[in-house]
Amino acid sequence: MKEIRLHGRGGQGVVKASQLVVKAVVAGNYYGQFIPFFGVERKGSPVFGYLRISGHEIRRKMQVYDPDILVIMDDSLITMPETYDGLKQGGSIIINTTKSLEELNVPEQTGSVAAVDATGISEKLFGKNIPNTAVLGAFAKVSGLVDKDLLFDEIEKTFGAKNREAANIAYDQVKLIKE
Amino acid sequence: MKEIRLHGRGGQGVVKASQLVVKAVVAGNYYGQFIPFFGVERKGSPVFGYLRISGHEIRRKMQVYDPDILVIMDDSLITMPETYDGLKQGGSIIINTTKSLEELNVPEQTGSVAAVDATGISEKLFGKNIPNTAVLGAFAKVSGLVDKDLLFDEIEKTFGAKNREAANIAYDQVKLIKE
Amino acid sequence: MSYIDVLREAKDQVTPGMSACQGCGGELILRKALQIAGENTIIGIPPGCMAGAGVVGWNYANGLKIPVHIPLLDNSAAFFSGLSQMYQRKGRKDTNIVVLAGDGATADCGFQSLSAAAERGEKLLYICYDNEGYMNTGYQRSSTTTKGSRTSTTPIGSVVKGKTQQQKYVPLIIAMHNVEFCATASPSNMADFVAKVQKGLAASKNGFAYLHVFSPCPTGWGYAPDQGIEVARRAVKANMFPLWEMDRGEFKLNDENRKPITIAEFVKGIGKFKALSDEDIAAIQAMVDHRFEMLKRLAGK
Amino acid sequence: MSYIDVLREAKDQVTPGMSACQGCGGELILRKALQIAGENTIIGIPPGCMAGAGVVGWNYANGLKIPVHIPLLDNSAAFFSGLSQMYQRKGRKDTNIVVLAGDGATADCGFQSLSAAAERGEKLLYICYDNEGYMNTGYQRSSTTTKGSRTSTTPIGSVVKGKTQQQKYVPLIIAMHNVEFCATASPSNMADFVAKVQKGLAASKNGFAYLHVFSPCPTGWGYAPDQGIEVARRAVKANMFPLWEMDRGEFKLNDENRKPITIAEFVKGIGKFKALSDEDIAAIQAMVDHRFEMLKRLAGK
Amino acid sequence: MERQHVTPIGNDGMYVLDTASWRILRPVMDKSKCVECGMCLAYCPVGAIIGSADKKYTITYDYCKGCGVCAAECPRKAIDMKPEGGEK
Amino acid sequence: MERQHVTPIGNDGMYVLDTASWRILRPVMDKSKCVECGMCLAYCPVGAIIGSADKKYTITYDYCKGCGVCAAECPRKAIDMKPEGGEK
Amino acid sequence: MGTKKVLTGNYAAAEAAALCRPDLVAAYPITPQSSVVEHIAEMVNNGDLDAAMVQVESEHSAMSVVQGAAAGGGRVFTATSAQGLALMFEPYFRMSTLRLPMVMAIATREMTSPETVWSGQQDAISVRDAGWIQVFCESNQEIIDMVIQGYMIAEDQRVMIPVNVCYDGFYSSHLTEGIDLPTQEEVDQFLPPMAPDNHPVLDPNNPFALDPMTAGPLLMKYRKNHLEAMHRALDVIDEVDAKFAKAFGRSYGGAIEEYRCDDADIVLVTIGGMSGTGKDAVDIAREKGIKVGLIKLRFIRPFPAERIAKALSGKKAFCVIDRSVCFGWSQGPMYMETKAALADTDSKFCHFSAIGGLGGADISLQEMLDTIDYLEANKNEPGEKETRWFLKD
Amino acid sequence: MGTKKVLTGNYAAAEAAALCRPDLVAAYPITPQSSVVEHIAEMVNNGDLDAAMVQVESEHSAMSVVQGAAAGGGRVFTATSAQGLALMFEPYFRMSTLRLPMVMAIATREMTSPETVWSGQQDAISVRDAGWIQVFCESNQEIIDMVIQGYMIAEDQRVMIPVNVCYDGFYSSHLTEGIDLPTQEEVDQFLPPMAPDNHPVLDPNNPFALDPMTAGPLLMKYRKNHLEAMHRALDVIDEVDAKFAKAFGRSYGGAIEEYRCDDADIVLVTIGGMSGTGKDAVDIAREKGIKVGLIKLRFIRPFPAERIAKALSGKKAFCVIDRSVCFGWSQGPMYMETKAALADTDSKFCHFSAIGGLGGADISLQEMLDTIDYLEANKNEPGEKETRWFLKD
Ligand SMILES: Cc1ncc(C[n+]2csc(CCOP(=O)(O)OP(=O)(O)O)c2C)c(N)n1
Ligand SMILES: Cc1ncc(C[n+]2csc(CCOP(=O)(O)OP(=O)(O)O)c2C)c(N)n1
Ligand code: SF4
Ligand code: SF4
Ligand code: SF4
Ligand code: SF4
Ligand code: SF4
Ligand code: SF4
Ligand SMILES: [Mg+2]
Ligand SMILES: [Mg+2]
Repeated sequence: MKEIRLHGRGGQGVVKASQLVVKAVVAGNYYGQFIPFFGVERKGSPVFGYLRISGHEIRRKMQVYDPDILVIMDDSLITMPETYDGLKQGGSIIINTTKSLEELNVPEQTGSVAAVDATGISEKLFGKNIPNTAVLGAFAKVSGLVDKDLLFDEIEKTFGAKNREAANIAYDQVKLIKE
Repeated sequence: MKEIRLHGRGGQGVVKASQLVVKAVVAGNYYGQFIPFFGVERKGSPVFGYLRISGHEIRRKMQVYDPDILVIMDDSLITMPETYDGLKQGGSIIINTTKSLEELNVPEQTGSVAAVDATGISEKLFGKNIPNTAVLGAFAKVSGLVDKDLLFDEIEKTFGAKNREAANIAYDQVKLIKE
Repeated sequence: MSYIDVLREAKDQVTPGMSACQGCGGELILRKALQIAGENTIIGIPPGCMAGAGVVGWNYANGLKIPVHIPLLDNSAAFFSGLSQMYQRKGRKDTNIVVLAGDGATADCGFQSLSAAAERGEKLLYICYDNEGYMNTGYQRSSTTTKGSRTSTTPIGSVVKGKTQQQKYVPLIIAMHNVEFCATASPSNMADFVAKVQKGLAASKNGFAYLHVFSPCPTGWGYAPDQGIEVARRAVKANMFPLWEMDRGEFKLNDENRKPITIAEFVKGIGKFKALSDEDIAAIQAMVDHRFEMLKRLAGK
Repeated sequence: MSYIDVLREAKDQVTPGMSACQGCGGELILRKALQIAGENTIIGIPPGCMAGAGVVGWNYANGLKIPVHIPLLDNSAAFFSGLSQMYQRKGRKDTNIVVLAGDGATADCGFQSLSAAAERGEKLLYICYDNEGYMNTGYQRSSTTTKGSRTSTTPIGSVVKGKTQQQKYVPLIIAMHNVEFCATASPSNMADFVAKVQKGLAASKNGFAYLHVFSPCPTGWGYAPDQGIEVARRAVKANMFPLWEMDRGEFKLNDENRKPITIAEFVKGIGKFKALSDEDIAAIQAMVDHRFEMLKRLAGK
Repeated sequence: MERQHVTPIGNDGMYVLDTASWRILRPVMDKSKCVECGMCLAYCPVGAIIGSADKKYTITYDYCKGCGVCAAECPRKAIDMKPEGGEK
Repeated sequence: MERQHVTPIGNDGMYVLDTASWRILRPVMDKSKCVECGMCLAYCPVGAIIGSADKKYTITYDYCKGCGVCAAECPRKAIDMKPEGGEK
Repeated sequence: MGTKKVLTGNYAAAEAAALCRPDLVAAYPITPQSSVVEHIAEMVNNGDLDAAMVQVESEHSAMSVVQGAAAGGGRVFTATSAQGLALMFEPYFRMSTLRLPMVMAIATREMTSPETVWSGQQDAISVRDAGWIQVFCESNQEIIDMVIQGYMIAEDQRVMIPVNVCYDGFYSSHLTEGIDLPTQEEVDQFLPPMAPDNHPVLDPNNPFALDPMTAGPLLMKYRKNHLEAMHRALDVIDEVDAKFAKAFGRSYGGAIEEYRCDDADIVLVTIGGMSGTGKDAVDIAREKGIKVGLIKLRFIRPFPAERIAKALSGKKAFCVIDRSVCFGWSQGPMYMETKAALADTDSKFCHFSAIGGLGGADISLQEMLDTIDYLEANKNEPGEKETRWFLKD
Repeated sequence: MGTKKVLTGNYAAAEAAALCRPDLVAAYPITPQSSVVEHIAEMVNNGDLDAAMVQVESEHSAMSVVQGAAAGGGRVFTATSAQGLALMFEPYFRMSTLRLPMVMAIATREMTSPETVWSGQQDAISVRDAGWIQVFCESNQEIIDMVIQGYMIAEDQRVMIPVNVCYDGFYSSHLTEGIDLPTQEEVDQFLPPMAPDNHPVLDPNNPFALDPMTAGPLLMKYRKNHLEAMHRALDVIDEVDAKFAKAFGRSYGGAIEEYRCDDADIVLVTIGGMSGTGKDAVDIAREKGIKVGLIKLRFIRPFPAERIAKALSGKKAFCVIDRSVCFGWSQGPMYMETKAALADTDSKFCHFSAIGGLGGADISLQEMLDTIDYLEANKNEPGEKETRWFLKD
């Protein structure tokens, strides 16, 4: 079982994105689970979510304490201590950013860091910052936990072809800035 | 301890009368208890109540099943089987009536029957049928369970002098039609 | 058919012997309303004098001849919304769904439920018999109780004498709810009452219909049982209880009452008003005048 | 002092950074009302966007500078009745007791509590910010939602399109409650708004005061955040939200609006109205015209 | 299992109070004064006054509570409230 | 025992959200067009516009959410919404 | 010494509440409670009681109005029954969890359906898990004394939990008997005015947010505090009982009362007004040579588990008589909880639940005696026996 | 076989309710339940569900509207949480005691105060003595299956009691996972339409008075019937579970589920979503050689006392983990009731209450593991240990 924690802000589509991953995972006959964590659900407030992907039934209904992967949809969140908290030794980070590795100030135990300018992609394609589908594209490429086509199909079903494009672009653009 | 059941109809003042007895009994340093029994509290509906008088603390909070005394404020109630029900062997009945003993059809086990025309007294004095204080007068005389003066003081305090008069008249007029 | 013909011919749906007091206005309203509604009716009567007087019945002794339920004091309109919806769904839209509730159930404890059912436009006729108090529990104050009235929760004390607020005027409040039909009625004006029950039942097939009926109560108010109709008549004449209706938004005064009697005349001989001060009477008069003026304006007069 | 002077000089009582959306009408209403009420104020904000946006605060992080409590969704008026009574009793009658509640807390879940407090004449100012829906829980329908609106419980489906009922018009309903002061206000008409908050606060020293404020919501309604004041202005101009007040029984139209714009003009560009049919628009127009006519009559015009 | 919470409707098992016994005064109609207007029927709270098809009105005494409303409301004063005697 | 259910008031421990970070567009006032009518102050939902005693109006950016209401409502079009740059 | 008076249970509650000098009373009429409100209204309108009286439109508002007044620093009172208690459940729960002290009288009544207005303890019992302290009274004297003690317990800084003073509808609320009514001076001496800073009071002079959003970990601490305060209340109850005894010469034994238990083999456990009948039954059975005692449950929240276990330890048999049911257990609720209190006992009891007196039905001496006989006959056969229903036919 | 879908717990509840072909749905939005109502509204407005949808102004009316519709012969549904459940308490109590069958989903939430909108089971638990059947679900699949089973249980003539299908707010209501959604045909085959004369229906064609005033002795019989029906429901629950297994290939073990209990020395007792975490903990501890099992309480009304006693018999130690508190017991409510279920057991357990996950707090695997370790370490020391609070700091 892989445990993933997602970070974003209200309005960036963390929940929808995670649900798409679960759909794709289930479509691929794996097991997936997503639990959003609510402080306030209001625009701009930090939002967390816990995503689990496994070959076996996922029984635990609890928060993720030591994520294997962090997905960060908004790099302004990295100043909050919660954001990097608990990352597993050698765990990976997938982040929507244009910052350099240095600026990201990732924790010691970090294994790999993959960066994608999802905001840029989103603003280019949609004229606003809804980076979630682009981040999913990066996630599909880097994590290897979900079948790309299944996930992109789900994206298209829910958000339309343009978002598939966003995911595709991110899939191609995402870069490992630390390995 | 003596147990008394009172019968009347909504509007005839069964509850108030019984409370006066308790007051008089307590003023005489005895113990008294009254529990009204409610079906509907509406005018004309049958009303019951349970009165206990004792030299000792009365602890039981329950209905009276085998009354020592029945007080009946309205002789139209005698056709209801409940009215005479459970009277103790040799128990007494105090009833507001002008009927003959025969017409009253009292149960076998009855010891004594005291009759008073409380309705008549009430209608004469007040122009309406509120027989309760007159019945109390008869009760004071016949039962011997409450000090006449204390009871009549309570009547006067609550209902005024005219009602004391009603009680007094009844005290004088009540007749044992069965001994 | 004249209203007398209606009342003579239609069957009484209520037990012949119920325990409402002699001369009870509520009993009159109940019997007449149900005569008009007839057999194809389901009625709800929440806790209150009419339910308490045996109409909803006792286990194994029922006081009505038509289906009846005693909802909670606070949910009549909601419960019967659900029931009405089921009758719409069953395609039995001809069945009358009627609530007959006291002012306590209507204006106080069940007011939110009522307001919401009115807003949703539920298809039912809600009749409030307003005896201005919680009679069934021993005449406590309700929000419709007239200022200065003696009730058992607003007794005439040495410091405070009776109710301190003016009455809440529910019919006009409900009329502001976009309902199909809303009207006041008084048993003293029986032709008008019969017509309004009929209109209300008809309107309830299209939406929410509300009828607010003056319901004199000899026991609580303290007047002789034979005077109930007269008391009601005086209430109408004094504009204490003006008669009007609102049909899909159009207000109409049923009686312009060009020569109203005064509140002082209205309250005479009614026990609950016996401690009214002159200021109380003036205050009620002012409220009544103001309200009538408002009604006239609404009716475009 | 002109209203601008008032707003410029009075201290903001709210946290500078609260999480209401960009351009939220509720935030504007909250800040301005509390600026006017000032420091000697206790405020209740029941569950809803304003409470949810951090104003009532978090444990150990409070969003206001004056004492605040978040009552239940359904008991604001009752809770603050009790509090007001205590302040009367303490002889601190100068303290402003204010409730600021959404339309859900006001017109729906807390309506009975509100109606009863109005009836009792409790000394407080109750302000409803009406964004026509339960925004805090995700924009579900409320009874004040305009007919045809898209909400998350009245979605635009293939069979049913949006809300099926007309809105419940709470201010006029409350005005029928014998209250001291009752008025509508819109943030687009800020001078009027400021004056009414001031009048409402003053009236709350003598009895119940109620202010119903149009509260545009870009997030729920679907319009650009900078358009809120313009939307509110159009609502006033279309008589969708007429401005009036009632002071101890006397109605006054604050703006006779001799050249109203149409509902069709009002709804343009507002997302929640995008599925309105022509019939819907006509129905709203008819309701609005009728209501305005009624208000004019009440104001003696 | 017996059906709960339900009381059948109909004359069988109907709740009927003997309200005639409440009566202290008895309404007596003077047919000669009566103009058959039906007001007494309209206002009797108990429904104790019945009208025949030819609009003759009759007081029935089985449940009449003796409130006196009919007498008070009769425009012709055709109804008198008389103390209840032995008759019924 | 620590007092429960209570959060102190005051700048200490106040709940403050960095709403400036929401801003995508930034209101910029052109003083030369401004007639000091105060409308922007009256309509800013955030209270981000302050007025001095001599009625000069200034936009403060610490919490301005960038909604654009001030720009839309300025009768002189003296406020422009410009994309947020690096400056703050 | 107070004054001898003859009062109903409801008047007793009203008089006692008045003696505690409440700032505000808000209540809504309901049978069998109504005369509590009525009598208070009478005292207020006659100037005998200086309190604000708010005539609300429902019990939901009754509890909300007193909540607001308490949050404004007031000592408050209300009373209700059955449907009214159910209708106020939401603010009722909040009152206790806000830790605002007050006393509310409950003239207990059966819950509808079936439609009823009569006695039964289902109302108070069904809401026992909403955070209030609940005490059940046997006599009108106890009602008076517990209303007065109730304020002292509720307002104790170690407790700060509101108190329900429960008594049987009709069988107590409408029962008239003689009582000793403390004088105002006596009560003033016993019960100090509420300290101004007793709990958080909404006030611009000392501004704060009352009950803002609270995250789980902190909320859990509040709950733990609440449970601990409930537990501490067991001691406070005893203390107050002792203080009261000193001031008024009457005491009740704290959370439970034991009657002739010392040498008993078998025990009746009762609650509320039936306890008096039970004591009479015990005396009668004792005369027949049956070694029976009685435990009267007085406080059921906090549940005096240790004291019950101790009182029953070494006994052979017991029966708990409930005037309510525990849905889903085929038993009475106090019986079920009594069993929970005995988890670690070494005794092997014969035991069973008895249920009686619902919806106004009587609990008679005869039923008590029959139950004692049955206990006596089976006392040496440990294990749970079938639930006994006091049905009349 | 149904269709594979990925749904939140709330959508699962809504989809399942729709499959049961309700005549009427009335509900009021509240976090975390709102998306149940929203999704149903969506289905209705899109013509996918032929049901009346009544947009009420409060939960009190929600329960009242469905009550009226049920009294009109309809199959009805609603859903709520916390404050909403509290507000509807009066008609809620009446629904069960009127014996009108229905299913209501509860996305459980902590009760205010402290002010909260997050998870916790206090809401449903605090009203467990109001006559409803209550089942708690672990997974979204179980939510679907129990809504469907719920109607069958509720409408069974031997039962006729409405059913609460409870699941954890957020931790289930907002949890997304894959489920198998039965098709309409499958559900139609499994669950027949409600028989027209299933319960008393207000109808002029067959007039009667519904729920007239009922005197005590008769009322007591009704209550006894209710308790007996609750007891019978234990069998019906098993039957329906078996039928469901046959139709859909999934079964849950009836009122409780036992997990690796057979040879266990120590047992965790859990309820709701935490059970899955508990099972993971059991597996981990088993690998360390600890003989631990788990009992998942599924139905808590009726309380499966016999089955619990049997499942625990012979064990050495157990801990019941509650996501709510029992005020006045310093313990969790299911722990308290479990003790009551063990009144006549011969075993001497080491046992204690654990309380966690209030107000949105997490119940973590680590806490489960620590609890198992503690049980294991103390299993040979019988008696009640101190309540364990899963506090974070
Ligand atoms: C929630 C609730 N509170 C209180 C009651 C008690 N109660 C029963 S009837 C009634 C008064 C009803 O007054 P109204 O509706 O005016 O009818 P009336 O008795 O005057 O005919 C009250 C308060 C109740 N049944 N339910
Ligand atoms: C009894 C109860 N039911 C439901 C809720 C959930 N709830 C919280 S806020 C809210 C909506 C409030 O709407 P409104 O008052 O209009 O405020 P807005 O969010 O629109 O500002 C609801 C339904 C609640 N808190 N209490
Ligand atoms: S108390 Fe009044 S309303 Fe009630 S039955 Fe008697 S007369 Fe009618
Ligand atoms: S949802 Fe609407 S009302 Fe709520 S904070 Fe956002 S803009 Fe304001
Ligand atoms: S009211 Fe008089 S005149 Fe008219 S029908 Fe009756 S008795 Fe005859
Ligand atoms: S006296 Fe009253 S009850 Fe009798 S007939 Fe006349 S109106 Fe009817
Ligand atoms: S609204 Fe425009 S003109 Fe007026 S003060 Fe502001 S910037 Fe100046
Ligand atoms: S953009 Fe919006 S928040 Fe910023 S100053 Fe202008 S009105 Fe205020
Ligand atoms: Mg009334
Ligand atoms: Mg709103």
